[in-house]
Amino acid sequence: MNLFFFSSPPTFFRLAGAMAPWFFVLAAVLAAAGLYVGFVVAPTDAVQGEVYRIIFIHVPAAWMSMFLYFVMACWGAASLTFNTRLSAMMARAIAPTGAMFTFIALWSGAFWGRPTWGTYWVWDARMTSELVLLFLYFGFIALANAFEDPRRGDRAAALLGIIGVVNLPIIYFSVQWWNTLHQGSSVSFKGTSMHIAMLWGMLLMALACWMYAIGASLVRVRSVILEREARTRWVRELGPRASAAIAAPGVTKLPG
Amino acid sequence: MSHDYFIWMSYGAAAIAVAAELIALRLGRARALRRIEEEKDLETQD
Amino acid sequence: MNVAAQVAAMPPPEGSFGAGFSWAIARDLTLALRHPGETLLVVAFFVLVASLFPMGVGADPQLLLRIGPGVIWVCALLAAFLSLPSLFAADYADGTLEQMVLSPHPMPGWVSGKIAAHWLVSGLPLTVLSPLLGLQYGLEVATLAALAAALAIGTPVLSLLGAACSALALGARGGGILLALLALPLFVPVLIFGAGAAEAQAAGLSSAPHLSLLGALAIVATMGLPFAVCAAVRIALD
Amino acid sequence: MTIEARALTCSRGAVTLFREVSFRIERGEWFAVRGSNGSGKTTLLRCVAGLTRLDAGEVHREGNVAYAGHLAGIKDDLSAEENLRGSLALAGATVGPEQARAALDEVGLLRRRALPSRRLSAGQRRRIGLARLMLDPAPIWILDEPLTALDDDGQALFARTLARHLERGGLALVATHHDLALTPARLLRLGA
Repeated sequence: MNLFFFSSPPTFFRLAGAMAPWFFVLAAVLAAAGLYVGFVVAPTDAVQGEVYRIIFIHVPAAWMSMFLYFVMACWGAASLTFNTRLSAMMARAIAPTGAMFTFIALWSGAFWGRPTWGTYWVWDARMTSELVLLFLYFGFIALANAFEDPRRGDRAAALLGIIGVVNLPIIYFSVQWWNTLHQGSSVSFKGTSMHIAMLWGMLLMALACWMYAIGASLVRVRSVILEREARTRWVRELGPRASAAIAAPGVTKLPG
Repeated sequence: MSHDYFIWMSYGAAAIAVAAELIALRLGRARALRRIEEEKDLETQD
Repeated sequence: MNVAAQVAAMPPPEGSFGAGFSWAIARDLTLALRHPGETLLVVAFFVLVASLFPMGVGADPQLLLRIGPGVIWVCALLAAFLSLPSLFAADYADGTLEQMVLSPHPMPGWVSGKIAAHWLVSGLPLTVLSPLLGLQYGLEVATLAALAAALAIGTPVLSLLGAACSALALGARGGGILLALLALPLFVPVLIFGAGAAEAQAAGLSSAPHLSLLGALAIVATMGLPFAVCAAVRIALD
Repeated sequence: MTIEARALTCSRGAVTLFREVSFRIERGEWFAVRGSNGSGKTTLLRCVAGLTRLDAGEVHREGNVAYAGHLAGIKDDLSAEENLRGSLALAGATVGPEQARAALDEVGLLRRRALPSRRLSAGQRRRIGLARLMLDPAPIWILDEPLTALDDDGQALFARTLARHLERGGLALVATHHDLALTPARLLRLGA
């Protein structure tokens, strides 16, 4: 079995196109199940009331934001070590989704914090490092697109991702340390016992987020491949059928 | 006191973010297709 | 013809880490001395911004005492950042960077030399000046010492991280702003431990834990980042 | 001291600049690279020097490389002499002031050696590079359009310098549009 079989862009392009819809379907089903468990099955929290239900979006999004950065850095490292084109494109394709999850985690965190801590924003270790993470994503995306030669952007961004992934734990611990010196008020779930349904809800939502992230990355990597390989023969052979095969109806009618 | 507002704001923003990303994905795909067409035009001009 | 004869008699050159390091540091310092204005500008910026803060937040001595270390650190961070764009860009633009990569001296040598030179003209003057600025904020002697010690340990890390980002951004569109986006988030731990050392001292606690953590950070950065910078320079020239 | 290139392939974006280029330069030989603008001459030289990554193929270099590209690597704020001695120190050569002056004399910059390089003309700056080549002990020269901005006298000087380098057992790969007095061992043509 050739490990690098799927790393040829045309093969991967078709494979990604075939798989992406299924990941979106899975994501929708899992999200529906997760929300049902979260909002209907799971009981009201004794301490926080209904508002704790934000957890079902907040925690999975926060997990995803960190995992995706890690996965992105791994793809980047792979592209630097093996000099494979596709790995770098995957890293590029993951970044915007990761940034989006970081944004959701920050936003839902703020709206969870307001009723529970009385303020939208706390310079809490998690939230601060999440904010820094958002900037790291922005830096990655900006650097990847800052060069005339896309390969150059790929490699520079990959290196930045590696530096960032080494830095992230340091940032987290530094913020935590700094925060504990300033104030000891960090709300945790230690007081309340977690109901099993809550756990299931979070798990289902996390899986839904994973599926969505994979699906979105696959769709995006297809666009990246097309743009990058626009002058190659296989893309041009794809050409006549391209508008039918790749674009959804209505999209090709866009101006331009 | 009702916390619906906060829950709606969280999930609503998440839904909007996901929708925005899906639209961006569509636009990116359209742009990639336009690029291919442009490349083809360049070829024929040569 | 005697030139050729002499060259032919020379042994093939052996590169060494030390030779590359001293070459880079000597040349960058010479160039900095030809234009001392640029170094002074960075220092002036540092002093100016640190002096603006009390005018902005009010001259309440208690408040100044509290925010002093943090403000001075943020100013040092911005000042160190100011001189970053030109760290590799000048060599990249005039072709010297290619010559350095192809020289027989190992890359980490001259890369470290360049970073050391950057620290000598940015981090060191800020460290030396920081007690003066601290006096403006009414900090006590022990706090001033902690602040200067933290800056002495922390600013090299800023130079190292900044050098990596500056090499990554070589030839990129959006120059300075892009560099800010890349470098400033990575500076966060240094800022926290650095400002924390002086604040702990001011609060009557020991600044030693912060300083040791900062020192650990400096060691890790010194061991790892020059190699990242080398990789970034190679990517930039590719 | 040889340089051997096997099946070099390099592309920029979707454009393949050259494919399966192979050659071997022995000591005392020089190869000329010719090709129209945009045919990949510079990229080939950079690949052989080890600056640019190849898509495929490998380069085997025995000995240090002296590379002179479009950018001269000269600092405007330093004088001709400082630039010369600086670039030689970077190349690992220990060169005394007399040797440096002798070389500067040969390229006709002795009287201007203390001027900041920003006050030199383009040709004069090229001549600093020429002086550096004279003193650089690297056996492999990779030169990208070395005759640009040089006058007739300078071009003859370059040809003499190259001849001397080959006599010493050096070798060179030179991209140039000009015909030199010295015939190359082989002409590499790039582009269809």
